[in-house]
Amino acid sequence: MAHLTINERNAGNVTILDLSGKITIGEGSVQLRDAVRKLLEQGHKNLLIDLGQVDYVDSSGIGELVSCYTTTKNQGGQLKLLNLTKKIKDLLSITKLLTVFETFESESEAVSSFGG
Amino acid sequence: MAHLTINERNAGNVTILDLSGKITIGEGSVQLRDAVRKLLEQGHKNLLIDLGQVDYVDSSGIGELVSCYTTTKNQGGQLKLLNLTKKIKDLLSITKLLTVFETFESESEAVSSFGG
Amino acid sequence: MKDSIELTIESKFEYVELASSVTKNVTDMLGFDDDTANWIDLSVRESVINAIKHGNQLSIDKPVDIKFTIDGDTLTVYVRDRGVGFNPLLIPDPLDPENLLNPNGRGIFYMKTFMDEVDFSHHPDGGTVVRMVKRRSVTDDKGELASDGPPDN
Amino acid sequence: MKDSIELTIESKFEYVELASSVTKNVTDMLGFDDDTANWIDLSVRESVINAIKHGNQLSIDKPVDIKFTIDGDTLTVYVRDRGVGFNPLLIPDPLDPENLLNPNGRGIFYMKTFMDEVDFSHHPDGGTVVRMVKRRSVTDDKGELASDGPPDN
Ligand SMILES: Nc1ncnc2c1ncn2[C@@H]1O[C@H](COP(=O)(O)OP(=O)(O)O)[C@@H](O)[C@H]1O
Ligand SMILES: Nc1ncnc2c1ncn2[C@@H]1O[C@H](COP(=O)(O)OP(=O)(O)O)[C@@H](O)[C@H]1O
Repeated sequence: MAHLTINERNAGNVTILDLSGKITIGEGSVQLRDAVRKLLEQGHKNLLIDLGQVDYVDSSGIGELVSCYTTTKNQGGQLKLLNLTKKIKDLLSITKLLTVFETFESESEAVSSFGG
Repeated sequence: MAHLTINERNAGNVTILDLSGKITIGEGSVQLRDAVRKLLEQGHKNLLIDLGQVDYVDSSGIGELVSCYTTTKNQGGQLKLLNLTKKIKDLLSITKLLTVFETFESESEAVSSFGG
Repeated sequence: MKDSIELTIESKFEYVELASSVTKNVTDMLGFDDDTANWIDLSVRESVINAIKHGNQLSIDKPVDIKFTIDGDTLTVYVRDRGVGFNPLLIPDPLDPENLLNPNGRGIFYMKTFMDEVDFSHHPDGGTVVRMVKRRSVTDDKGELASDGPPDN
Repeated sequence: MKDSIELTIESKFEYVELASSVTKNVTDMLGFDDDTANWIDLSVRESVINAIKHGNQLSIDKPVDIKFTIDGDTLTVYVRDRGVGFNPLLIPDPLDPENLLNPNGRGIFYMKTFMDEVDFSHHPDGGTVVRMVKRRSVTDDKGELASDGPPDN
């Protein structure tokens, strides 16, 4: 079941995407891409991705996070990450992506980091 | 993890074996055989096997139950079964072993069936 | 569209778990309901155990080949050992009153009960091949579970 | 004592799960700790995905062969596709600043990070073979590892 569930909610001017499941080649990656694309089209430019319930990510999933980050930035938005699991942190860290992504362990800190 | 855990306890003159895990070729079957043999040697002749927590049994496991039944009977004892799962009941039923084993869904009924 | 998955293991009982977990993946993909998947799993285990025990007689240098083919709603499992074979017509009937208390002899009976077809043949390069077929019935489709186990009599 | 397990799948991403579940069984048998087992699993998945995607280019008639050998504390995994191959020396370094935002190109890097050895060769009958080795260190041993599963009361 390479399935990803995405719930969207708002906190001020920030859209939080609560992901749960897997972000892997095929379904999970595609779902994430579509969700981010749709939000950007609707004008939501402050995106916070909560990875706390994501139990598996492969190199495609990491690549998809990078793609989403770039797409958002190119449209004048910001994409940040919340609640990295140990595994995801390791995967981002060894590919130097922790220097690229802004990551948070507290939702309120993450939300206020976007500015008013 | 083809592992079987066996806990023994007494209810009057009956020894109840609470099994949990799997009774399959190899470990599970051997453990059950050894436990029953040891109890018979120690003079416990009224044995009630609680299968409620057994999640997997194969034809060897069914065969082991039959062996234990025969060994106990040959030594003048009685071996009965408690809390059959649907799967175990099906496996016993289609091989006509429900006509051989006395089976119970209530522990107190099972215990009193051995007589005082 | 016909898919196939092949697994080769050595003749050790520890690998039965592995064959079982591949079986569970395959039955999952095909959408068998949980009960049916459980009985298919049992049948595969029994046939792999027989291949290891009776066929290869636990010679770890002799492999057991397990092949799953998926053709529409039909799962076929082939289990091949490297043994000398046997005559399936000569095995005792476990339901015969004189065999009821036999600790052995129920594996093939279970396989035949739970699978739609079971047959045995000699592999051209040696060894026995057990072929087992299970078709997914419409009611197995996830969600609409009609009890697929044997009737309780 | 050298054990081996072979699995052959078709070039569909759905079968990655299957390869993964066999991997988990094998790492379990060898007694790798959960973390190490997780990274071995990731490495096998990455190599199988590469075999399906880059090697066999999703031609479902081309199989992927996965072989596990267990030699004492050493697990070796071979993943063979039927593709034309590639030069691993020419793939871009994902840590190079200009590649950091590349959505692809991290699979082999992860494999090399998590496994003790990774190399690529041409199979004599065609296709690429990825060979990955992982040795179990003493501290991975199940018995030694106190935090390995809940204590039985
Ligand atoms: N692959 C095989 N190779 C040789 N003989 C077999 C094989 N499978 C089954 N048999 C024979 O058929 C008999 C019945 O098998 P089975 O019904 O599985 O019960 P059991 O394994 O408990 O004896 C076995 O005892 C064995 O003699
Ligand atoms: N089995 C293979 N056959 C052919 N080319 C491969 C194979 N594995 C990897 N490659 C090549 O190596 C490159 C890097 O692979 P990898 O690090 O896994 O990243 P990605 O798959 O995201 O591109 C691939 O883009 C591909 O060109």
